[in-house]
Amino acid sequence: MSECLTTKFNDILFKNPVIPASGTFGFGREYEAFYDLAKLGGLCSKGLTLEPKAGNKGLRLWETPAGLMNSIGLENPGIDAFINNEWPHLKELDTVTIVNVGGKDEESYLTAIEKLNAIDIKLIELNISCPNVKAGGMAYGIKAETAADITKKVVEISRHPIMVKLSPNGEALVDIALACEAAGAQGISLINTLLGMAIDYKKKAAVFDNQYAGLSGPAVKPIALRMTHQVCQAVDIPVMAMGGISNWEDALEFIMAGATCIQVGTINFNNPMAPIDIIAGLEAYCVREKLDNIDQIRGII
Amino acid sequence: MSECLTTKFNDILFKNPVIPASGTFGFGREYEAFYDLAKLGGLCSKGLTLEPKAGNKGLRLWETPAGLMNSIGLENPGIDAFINNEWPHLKELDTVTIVNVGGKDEESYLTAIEKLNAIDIKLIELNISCPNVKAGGMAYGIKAETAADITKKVVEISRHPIMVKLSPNGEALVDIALACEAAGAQGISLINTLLGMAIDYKKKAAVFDNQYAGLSGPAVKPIALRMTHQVCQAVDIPVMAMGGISNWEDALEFIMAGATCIQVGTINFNNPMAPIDIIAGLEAYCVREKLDNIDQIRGII
Amino acid sequence: MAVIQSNTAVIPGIYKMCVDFSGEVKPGQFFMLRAWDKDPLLSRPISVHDYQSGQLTFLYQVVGKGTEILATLLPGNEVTIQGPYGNGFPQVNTDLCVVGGGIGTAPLYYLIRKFKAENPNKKCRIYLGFRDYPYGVDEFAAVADEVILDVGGIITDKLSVLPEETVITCGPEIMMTAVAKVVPPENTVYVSLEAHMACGIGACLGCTCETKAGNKKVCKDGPVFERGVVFNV
Amino acid sequence: MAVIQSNTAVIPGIYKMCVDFSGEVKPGQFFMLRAWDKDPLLSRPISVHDYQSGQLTFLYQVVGKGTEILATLLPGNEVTIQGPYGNGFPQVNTDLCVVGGGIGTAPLYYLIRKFKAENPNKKCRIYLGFRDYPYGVDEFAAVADEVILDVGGIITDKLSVLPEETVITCGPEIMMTAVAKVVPPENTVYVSLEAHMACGIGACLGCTCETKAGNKKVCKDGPVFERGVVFNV
Ligand SMILES: Cc1cc2nc3c(=O)[nH]c(=O)nc-3n(C[C@H](O)[C@H](O)[C@H](O)COP(=O)(O)OP(=O)(O)OC[C@H]3O[C@@H](n4cnc5c(N)ncnc54)[C@H](O)[C@@H]3O)c2cc1C
Ligand SMILES: Cc1cc2nc3c(=O)[nH]c(=O)nc-3n(C[C@H](O)[C@H](O)[C@H](O)COP(=O)(O)OP(=O)(O)OC[C@H]3O[C@@H](n4cnc5c(N)ncnc54)[C@H](O)[C@@H]3O)c2cc1C
Ligand SMILES: Cc1cc2nc3c(=O)[nH]c(=O)nc-3n(C[C@H](O)[C@H](O)[C@H](O)COP(=O)(O)O)c2cc1C
Ligand SMILES: Cc1cc2nc3c(=O)[nH]c(=O)nc-3n(C[C@H](O)[C@H](O)[C@H](O)COP(=O)(O)O)c2cc1C
Ligand code: FES
Ligand code: FES
Repeated sequence: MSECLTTKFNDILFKNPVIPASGTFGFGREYEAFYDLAKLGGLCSKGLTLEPKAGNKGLRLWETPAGLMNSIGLENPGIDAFINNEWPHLKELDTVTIVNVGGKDEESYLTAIEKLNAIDIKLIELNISCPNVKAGGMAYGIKAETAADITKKVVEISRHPIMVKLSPNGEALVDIALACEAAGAQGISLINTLLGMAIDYKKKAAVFDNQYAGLSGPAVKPIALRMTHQVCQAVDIPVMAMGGISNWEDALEFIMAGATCIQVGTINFNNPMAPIDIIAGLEAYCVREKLDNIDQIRGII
Repeated sequence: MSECLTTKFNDILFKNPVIPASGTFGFGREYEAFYDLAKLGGLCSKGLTLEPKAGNKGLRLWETPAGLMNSIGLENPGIDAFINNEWPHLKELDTVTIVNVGGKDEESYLTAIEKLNAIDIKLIELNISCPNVKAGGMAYGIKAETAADITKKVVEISRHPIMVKLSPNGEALVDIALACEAAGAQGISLINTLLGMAIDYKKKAAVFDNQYAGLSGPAVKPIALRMTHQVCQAVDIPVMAMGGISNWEDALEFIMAGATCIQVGTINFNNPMAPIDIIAGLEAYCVREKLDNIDQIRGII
Repeated sequence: MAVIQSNTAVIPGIYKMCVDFSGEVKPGQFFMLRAWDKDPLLSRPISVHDYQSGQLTFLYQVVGKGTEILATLLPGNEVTIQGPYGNGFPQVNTDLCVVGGGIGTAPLYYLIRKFKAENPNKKCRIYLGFRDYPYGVDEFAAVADEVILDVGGIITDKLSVLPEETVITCGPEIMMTAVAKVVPPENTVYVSLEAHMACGIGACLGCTCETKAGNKKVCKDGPVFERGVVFNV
Repeated sequence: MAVIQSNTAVIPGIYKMCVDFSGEVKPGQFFMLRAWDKDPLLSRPISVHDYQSGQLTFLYQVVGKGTEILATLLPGNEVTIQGPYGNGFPQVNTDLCVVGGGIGTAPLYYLIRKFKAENPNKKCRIYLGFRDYPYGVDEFAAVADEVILDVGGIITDKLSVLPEETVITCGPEIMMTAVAKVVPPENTVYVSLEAHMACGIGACLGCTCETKAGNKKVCKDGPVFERGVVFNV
């Protein structure tokens, strides 16, 4: 493996900028049947909350044209179970583990973050943008003041760097990103899923028990790319971008738009090898274009 | 043709709720080669401005997964040319003509609206949501105050009912819809295109001269349906909904979500017969479900 | 990628597809199939209908976009198959009573053929219920000891299970619930569930079902469960 | 929907497809083709390569998703074709000098065949330029009076136009601009433009090109324009 893809996200070194996205990759184990996880730049855990969560009832998935709607509702085993059962495995991997943390109120965020102080992870992704949970979740992420407020408190108590994951559903995204930066965030990631609705006309009812659910996948790529570009133009902290990336060309476009790393979500379901294919594609691109490092084309647009 | 699809939008009678969307149907003439326009509930003109506009330079179209990005930039012959060259033809058609009006500033909106007072159209769609023009356009549509302000002024001087076309790119959509209602709008239409970006990695450049452009088509349907549902729950004036509708099932879902009429946009390019297929599908549905009128399932969700 | 050997309608709307495949495959497992890029976005879970080294057979009903595309494929065309996934049916050491409804009969053929091949002295009966047109009955008759067919009725009206039988059922959820209810508590009953799936491997948590032992993933922990785990009986 | 009669590679990456069609078709017109639902979303404009009642021929280069799908189609498969659209080449009453580059040669064959059939006494010469591998040269030789071939060079270096000739060119924009520049002002020159298209019929304004007479739609007002209208020469 050449060095052309090594990427620094602040002072965290990624061997390449490709990272499976939270909630689409479990804790990595399922994909070990397909490839060696050490090939990845990093991986991002399923969204964790302080307490275990059973997630939402009813149908949880619905396909849309080039998209997927999900209403998982942050089903997860809780921070303690993660630390006890998943972390021992993850910490042995030669790749960067990012832990995605959700919460239902300030206290649950802060306690979860404190617990993570006990282990040596490299980066926390603060999820204030999940549209599928009623309390907390997106509620924090759609207004600049609340986003900044929770960011500030989390940054204060965390010994790990905090990357805030933004919602595409709120008010002026750039303002929120700037507010999080000012509040001490060491990185921004975006986008979480777009709020959508599905109706089953045969049943004359909303598909999801929560009525609305999160849209992801190739369908949202143009929107995610625009938001990535806007935020990269505005902030000085690094950005980890995602939303509909399905091949190396897409990944490259996000990097050209300014993203330091990219995350690969829904397309894992369509092609379990997608992150590996993307890494190979980016590497071949660097060779063809005679780039010493992908950094040379980062943010050129 | 049975009566099961007749629809009242305030006191305007549509023989069915299916209307080709602004900018995807010219002034109708091109589609006369495919079917008799009198079969349509109505049709909506290309966005008109006071003065003729040449539109944007550079590439204007870009395909995305299940979507289309456009940067036409409101190319149009201007209100006068419309009144002289298109209206004489349109007024003879046995269908409702909706005139879509854009502007670059308050004065240009108001003068255009005044000119339309001279002809007997049934409904004006006030476009404050075009993302592809620099001045005016979406600038009005993304904040509740400015949207309400322009609506109020337009309603005051127009002898025709005003339906305000909202942008999906702004702040809390429901607030904007409520503000427009309070300002006197007689209807709401939504959604205009979503702001997206495309990059041509081969050229290491943004695809569009304006960098960002408008995304439409099946990809956006889940977002449009959610917004339609939200706005229909909030306002008392009728809603004309659109965004990714590609078949009668989609149309039915928007009607179940509360839309009085639906508009059919991008899919016209994929299937020029789409509006007719949708009308036939809705009619067959009413027969199968033994509905006297589609109104019986409108807004049931 | 697997090459298609044959793909033909058994009756209108029901197709049998044979593809090249070798490897270990258990009855009750499924594969994720796709023969398209992003429209639809996801692969489709289809059970193993039959298998012998070199030939994997699916039996599927055309119900929407994905299965419509599958039905257009011709011998020589390629289809992407991932799997086998899921736990499959358990090893049964008693006589077997199988209850299948509609396209839910698909995974039962390989189950029975293999059971009888490995346990020639054990009995296997199968109840087959169809709404309108039956299919595959002759094939089942060739491998099972007894076939009880019902068309248009309610299969559980006919069902009587012997004390020494293990019951395995696959079909519409309403049918499986009924089977789970009427079979005496002494018999062991396994049901094969369906769920909308994205990944098929346990990563997305989209196929979760509530069980007495907490949430389970239909794709990875199932699709086969003991009745008491998933139904209130 | 049109049934495909044949669809084969002429050289790697360049395909010729014949489909059932009857109706009036002019050289230089195009059809919108699709053999997919929503991925990609739009139909693809492809010129008429040849036509006789009952058989419409396209010649196309595989460059992306749409043309890739077209290339997989087999005889008997169906393809949706809408058209013919566009103005087509004008009726020419002089001798003809045709300049084609790469896949831009596609619409020129029907043009020349028809021209020579209708004007057996008029001369028609064709310059063919290809970057790497030429194709269709024999076919052009069979209908034109003279074929001047260039592979890997710049076709306008060779080009010399006679005073009595009308010039028609189709190829990469850079080639057409060069042709428009070097041909003496006395000759009439027509160019056939390309543009990204959504509707193909003049409704979306996506294919607009700036001309001296204001904006024109490539799909409806073109794709064929007089050189002075669209190029600064
Ligand atoms: C483990 C498993 C094994 C299966 N084995 C078979 C089999 O052997 N043969 C067979 O014909 N079918 C089988 N199915 C069902 C099959 O996966 C669906 O019919 C198929 O995915 C529908 O795809 P489609 O694109 O044709 O229809 P769609 O357009 O996606 O859907 C059509 C209808 O089917 C419903 N549906 C879609 N996906 C599923 C799903 N995964 N489970 C339940 N309902 C769904 C939709 O809600 C909709 O009402 C199996 C499903 C599972 C989970
Ligand atoms: C009037 C007209 C007639 C044409 N006739 C022929 C023909 O006879 N034979 C033939 O091989 N091609 C022809 N083309 C070009 C053909 O339409 C494109 O190559 C095709 O649409 C590409 O589709 P794709 O999905 O394979 O590629 P995509 O993945 O859509 O694109 C691949 C590359 O081609 C470019 N491209 C896409 N569409 C167009 C377009 N409409 N015009 C120019 N560049 C485009 C893209 O920007 C991209 O760089 C014609 C185009 C027009 C406008
Ligand atoms: C099934 C599913 C589960 C997800 N769960 C989480 C989660 O737990 N936490 C989170 O921050 N984002 C979650 N996401 C959002 C993704 O991480 C990502 O932001 C989004 O899907 C957009 O990227 P994509 O289009 O590549 O999928 C989930 C997405 C999907 C599809
Ligand atoms: C090519 C194109 C041109 C458009 N022009 C206009 C316009 O002039 N005025 C307007 O209000 N909306 C315009 N729109 C937006 C559509 O009317 C519609 O709001 C949008 O495309 C969403 O619907 P759809 O997904 O069905 O296309 C245009 C859309 C497209 C694709
Ligand atoms: S389908 Fe993804 S966890 Fe089961
Ligand atoms: S392609 Fe739509 S106007 Fe030409």
